[in-house]
Amino acid sequence: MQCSRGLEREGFLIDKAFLGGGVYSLRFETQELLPAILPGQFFMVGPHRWKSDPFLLRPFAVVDGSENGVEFLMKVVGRGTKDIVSCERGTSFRLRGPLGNGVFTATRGRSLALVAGGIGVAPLLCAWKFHSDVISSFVFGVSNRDWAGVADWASSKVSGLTVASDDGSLGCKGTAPDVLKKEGDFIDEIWACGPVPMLKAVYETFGGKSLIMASLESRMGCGIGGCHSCTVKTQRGMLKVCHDGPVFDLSEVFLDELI
Amino acid sequence: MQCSRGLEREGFLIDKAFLGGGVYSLRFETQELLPAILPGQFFMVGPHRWKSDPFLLRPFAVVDGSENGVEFLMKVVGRGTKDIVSCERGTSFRLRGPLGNGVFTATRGRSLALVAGGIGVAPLLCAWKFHSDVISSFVFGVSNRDWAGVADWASSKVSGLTVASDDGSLGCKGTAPDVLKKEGDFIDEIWACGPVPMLKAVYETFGGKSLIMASLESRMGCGIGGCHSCTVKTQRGMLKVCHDGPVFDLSEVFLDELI
Amino acid sequence: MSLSDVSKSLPDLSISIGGLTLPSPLIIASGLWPHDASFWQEPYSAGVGAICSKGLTRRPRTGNSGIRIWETPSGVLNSIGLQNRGVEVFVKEELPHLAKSGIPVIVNLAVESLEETIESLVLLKSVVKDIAAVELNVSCPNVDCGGMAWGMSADGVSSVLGVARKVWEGELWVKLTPQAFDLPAVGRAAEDGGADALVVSNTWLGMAIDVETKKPVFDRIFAGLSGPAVFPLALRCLYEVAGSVSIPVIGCGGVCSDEDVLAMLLVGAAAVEIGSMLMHDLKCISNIHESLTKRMVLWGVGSVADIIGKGRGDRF
Amino acid sequence: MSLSDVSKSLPDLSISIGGLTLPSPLIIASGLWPHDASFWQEPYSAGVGAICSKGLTRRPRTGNSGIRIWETPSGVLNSIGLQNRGVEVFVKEELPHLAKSGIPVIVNLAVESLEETIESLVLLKSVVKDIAAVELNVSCPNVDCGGMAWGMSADGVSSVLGVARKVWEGELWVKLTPQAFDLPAVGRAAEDGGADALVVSNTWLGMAIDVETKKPVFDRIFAGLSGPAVFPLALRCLYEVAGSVSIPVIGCGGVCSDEDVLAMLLVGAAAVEIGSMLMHDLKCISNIHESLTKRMVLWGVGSVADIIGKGRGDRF
Ligand SMILES: Cc1cc2nc3c(=O)[nH]c(=O)nc-3n(C[C@H](O)[C@H](O)[C@H](O)COP(=O)(O)OP(=O)(O)OC[C@H]3O[C@@H](n4cnc5c(N)ncnc54)[C@H](O)[C@@H]3O)c2cc1C
Ligand SMILES: Cc1cc2nc3c(=O)[nH]c(=O)nc-3n(C[C@H](O)[C@H](O)[C@H](O)COP(=O)(O)OP(=O)(O)OC[C@H]3O[C@@H](n4cnc5c(N)ncnc54)[C@H](O)[C@@H]3O)c2cc1C
Ligand SMILES: Cc1cc2nc3c(=O)[nH]c(=O)nc-3n(C[C@H](O)[C@H](O)[C@H](O)COP(=O)(O)O)c2cc1C
Ligand SMILES: Cc1cc2nc3c(=O)[nH]c(=O)nc-3n(C[C@H](O)[C@H](O)[C@H](O)COP(=O)(O)O)c2cc1C
Ligand code: FES
Ligand code: FES
Repeated sequence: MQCSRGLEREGFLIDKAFLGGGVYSLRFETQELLPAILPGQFFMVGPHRWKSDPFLLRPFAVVDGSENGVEFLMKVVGRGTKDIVSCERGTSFRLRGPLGNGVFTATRGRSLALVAGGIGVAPLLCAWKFHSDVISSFVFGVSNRDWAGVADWASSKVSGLTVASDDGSLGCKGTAPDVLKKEGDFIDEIWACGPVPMLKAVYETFGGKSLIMASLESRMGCGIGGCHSCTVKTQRGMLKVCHDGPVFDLSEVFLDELI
Repeated sequence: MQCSRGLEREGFLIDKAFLGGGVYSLRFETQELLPAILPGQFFMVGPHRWKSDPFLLRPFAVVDGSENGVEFLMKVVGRGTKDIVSCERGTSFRLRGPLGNGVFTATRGRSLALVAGGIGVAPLLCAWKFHSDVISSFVFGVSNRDWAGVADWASSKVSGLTVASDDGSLGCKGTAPDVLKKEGDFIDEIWACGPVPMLKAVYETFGGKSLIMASLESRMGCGIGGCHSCTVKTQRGMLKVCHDGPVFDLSEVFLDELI
Repeated sequence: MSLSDVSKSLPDLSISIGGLTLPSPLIIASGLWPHDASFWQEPYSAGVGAICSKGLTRRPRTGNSGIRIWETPSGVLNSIGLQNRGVEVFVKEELPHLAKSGIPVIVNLAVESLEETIESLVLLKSVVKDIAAVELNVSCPNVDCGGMAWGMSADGVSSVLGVARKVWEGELWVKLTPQAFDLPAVGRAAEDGGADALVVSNTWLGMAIDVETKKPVFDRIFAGLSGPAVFPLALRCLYEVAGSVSIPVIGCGGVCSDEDVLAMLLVGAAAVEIGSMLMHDLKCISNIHESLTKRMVLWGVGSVADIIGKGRGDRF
Repeated sequence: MSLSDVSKSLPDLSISIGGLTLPSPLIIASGLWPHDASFWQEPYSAGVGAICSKGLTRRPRTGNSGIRIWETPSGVLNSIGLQNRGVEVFVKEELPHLAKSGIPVIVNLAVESLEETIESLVLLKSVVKDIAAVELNVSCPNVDCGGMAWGMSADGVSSVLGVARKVWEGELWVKLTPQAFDLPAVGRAAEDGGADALVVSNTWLGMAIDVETKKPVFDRIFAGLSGPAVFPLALRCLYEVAGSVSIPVIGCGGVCSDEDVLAMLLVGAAAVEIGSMLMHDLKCISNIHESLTKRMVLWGVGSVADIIGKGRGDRF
């Protein structure tokens, strides 16, 4: 997280594509240059027309970034995301970022697998872009066929993506950790992002054997480590997802306390 | 004001034209049929995307109405009007109206003149449409050339409109009441709408001689006579602009108490 | 928390408050709705459980001078000053038409002096059959002649109920003011004094400056804040009072949606009053009624009573 | 009101509060800004008059469990629970870096017990040269171990100042809680106890229910409301206190724009603190500073002092 030039800048929505399942891909362009973005980093995002209601910006992981642009994958879940995806192209946004110091970092010579659940695929797509050479498998688990569009879109970016669905209506049948287990021989390290139950399943299946680095979610206020809103309980105390994460070693995190 | 079918309905912005001087003409279309609209009546207006901030709808006089549409003239003065004129065509709005029981009503055989100041021209354009046969003159006073577009637009609707500007940069030089005085022989009745100083000038010039019916403004909450927000002090007590007006006999109104 | 699991038939939205049964828990709060029978019918009556009158005083009041309403972030400041035609005119000229609508009429009575309160209640007694309940407003922050004082303390409210309960035998509600320091204590005093229900609560004292004129917006400087902005505060007050008394408590303050209504029911409200939101949307009550019904079906909850107080959690 | 008419040269935004001079009246409120020197510099420092530390306690605190922040209409509920590393770590590891920034550091000290307060102040004394002022937080509604109690009454605040003023000779501010019944009385008690300035005020006690889970959102049920929603309430409190004491009063609560700052100055604030708005816009202070300067030029006002208290009007 670099802040000398400031993290708060204006961006314009330049592209919006509906991928099905309530998920959109959104691309923004900035006039000011963006600092280099690392996989796992995120932005706090909101249109300028949000004055005081909605009041808080919303955090979204970077899928892809460049010097003057950034792409997100956004699932509509509440009023904020609903309003964001209703914006026309050209709408002016606040883009605060890139945020997060705990990122996905590959270590030479270690085998690496990625496991995503639902919209958790977003930061892992970024991780893939950086580290595809060392990643042996990438499993993307979804609930059902509603996700077909997102899965196709992700497959177009990730060669050899394994799609799995709970009901078997898309890709292999089974949860992402189950499928990864079937796929894999011994894996040194797993990068994960998805709903808490999935993270727990990953930890139960691979914990102890593999190092599991997971990108966590939490409700956020500032995104810069100022307000202490976004903490998770870990062996090292209450850590801030925005500042100490969002990527954590799962063995340090009290999984039952995740909200 | 008719409420059996309900006053609250949805309308879509179908046309928006910038006329200069911060003034827009806005046209809305409704699916449900509108009741007949009388000159002086108004609507409370706000886009559906206003959830709680802005919270209050804004009142605007009807310029022209039909069974399934209504037209307003809107001057941008604050956050509400700024946001409304920024809406794209197709935006869904709340349209509460037509509101107001005190309207402009012509009496057979009486000479009638109209005098408007600035955006106060809006309800008088509607009055002209209904009663042009009995109106002998219509003076539209503005501050300066910024209003040229609005004046042209109004002239295209009102044959024989006299435009006056304070600095003489548009039409005749002088205030609207001054110009009306020069124009007119004896006038039985004057219909006026504009800023309070103009109303006072009209009253000073013609009060006692002519009946002056003026459309007043006031901050409003409900628009239906429920909240008592919009009162003006009159000889008959505190009357509600939304329910007893907006058109009042100026001789009844305590002009110095108008806000 | 367990909500009783019932059949998927249409849920029952009727509620009871003391001896009163209302067809819906959604009540129009005082000061928002015209005393004009044409608004006491379809389409506005859909989903409405009762309507509170404008705050009435013994004698007519002209209300405050100057600006009376001002928008704030997600809220509204008002300084109406209880403009009303007085209890006598209400009883003779207005109530008969309103009562004919079939919508239960809650008479909001602003408590000025004890004498005037007694006089007003005596006048109302003559038309008790047309009145579902009297709601004593001990809260109005706009009036300096005692209106504020009564609701600020348990003692004040006890005095008011001491006289009111003797004269008025019908349903009697007390609408508290959030400016009171110890709201639960004031609520208990009202309960002890014989109130049938409490309304929690009224507007919050605020103010505004007009930066253009560099002056306070309101002639009386302070004004009452209402609307969505105050919802989290009102919910907290409701939670506190509902946990401290055993009579029904009616939530009021910032309610805008079925979620807000449910939140208030879950922390213990027997019903809710909706005020400012009606300025935003005249039909909000019927919309809320509809979505509330849908959600109850979804939850498999057969009656409002099954929700009340089921989401209080434990304080510490 | 007459604002003195001065030349059109750039206005002076510096202000003084007791013995302290700040380059701007815009202070970052406690609990919003990282103790991370990289944020105590350009571009964030532009327009900033001072920064309040996160609320510190004698010993480290882990803060509250569960959800800590929740959006409400134009507001934010928070239940952080004073997570901080304790005064000792602050003094040794954090303050030296922050002080080097040149931005005046206001140390926000959460008053738990009187003993801990004394101990903390003794520790801070050793670094008094790096501290512009200590701000005693007698307001935090999230802590049940006394933090609430002190600020609720004049007596509580008197006790705190009784011990604090003996130990701490530097600038001493008291940040009041709006939950107090008689804020002017509490303010006067602080003034009598030797406070150099008052901050009016902190968050407002509210709560939220998550309708999906049918439970209170926060583990501690109640949480503090801040943000634009509370501005009209904070302005009223400020007006009342500023009219009751003769020491400087700093406004705090919901400030988002230069208009809000001006409103607070006009009713009597010597400066303002800005908190939640920083979550909305990290650069809001420099934006406000710019528009404030422009408006002062427009008004022909040469210094902030010429605005303070000039818009109070008369109450009744
Ligand atoms: C580091 C990080 C990265 C994320 N990346 C993505 C992503 O790439 N794509 C995506 O679709 N979503 C992502 N999320 C989740 C996303 O931030 C929430 O879905 C979104 O904030 C919900 O906002 P809303 O207004 O629609 O929902 P509402 O429920 O109406 O939100 C109300 C409030 O809750 C907060 N909130 C609600 N749910 C969450 C949540 N799960 N996490 C954090 N805050 C929440 C909002 O910020 C807001 O303050 C990420 C979250 C975090 C913390
Ligand atoms: C009966 C009536 C008819 C009107 N007709 C027109 C018209 O045809 N065209 C037009 O441009 N304007 C008209 N106005 C004025 C218009 O309503 C205000 O300019 C508008 O509400 C300002 O809103 P804002 O949010 O932009 O300003 P802000 O100052 O940000 O408004 C804040 C609040 O003040 C209220 N308000 C501000 N100024 C006024 C005002 N002068 N009158 C009433 N409320 C005000 C708003 O409703 C809002 O609640 C009319 C007003 C009334 C009462
Ligand atoms: C314009 C207006 C007028 C009001 N008049 C009264 C009144 O006469 N008597 C009363 O008890 N409450 C009055 N209130 C308070 C409301 O009944 C309600 O208690 C308060 O506004 C909070 O609810 P809300 O946020 O849903 O509006 C008034 C409120 C408004 C906005
Ligand atoms: C996330 C958060 C944390 C806060 N922490 C503290 C604190 O530690 N000490 C304190 O005195 N006030 C604290 N506050 C209160 C703010 O300093 C400020 O008084 C309050 O939020 C009102 O101002 P605002 O509306 O500008 O935010 C906190 C507020 C928020 C939102
Ligand atoms: S969001 Fe403010 S500290 Fe993480
Ligand atoms: S605006 Fe409510 S009575 Fe006129």
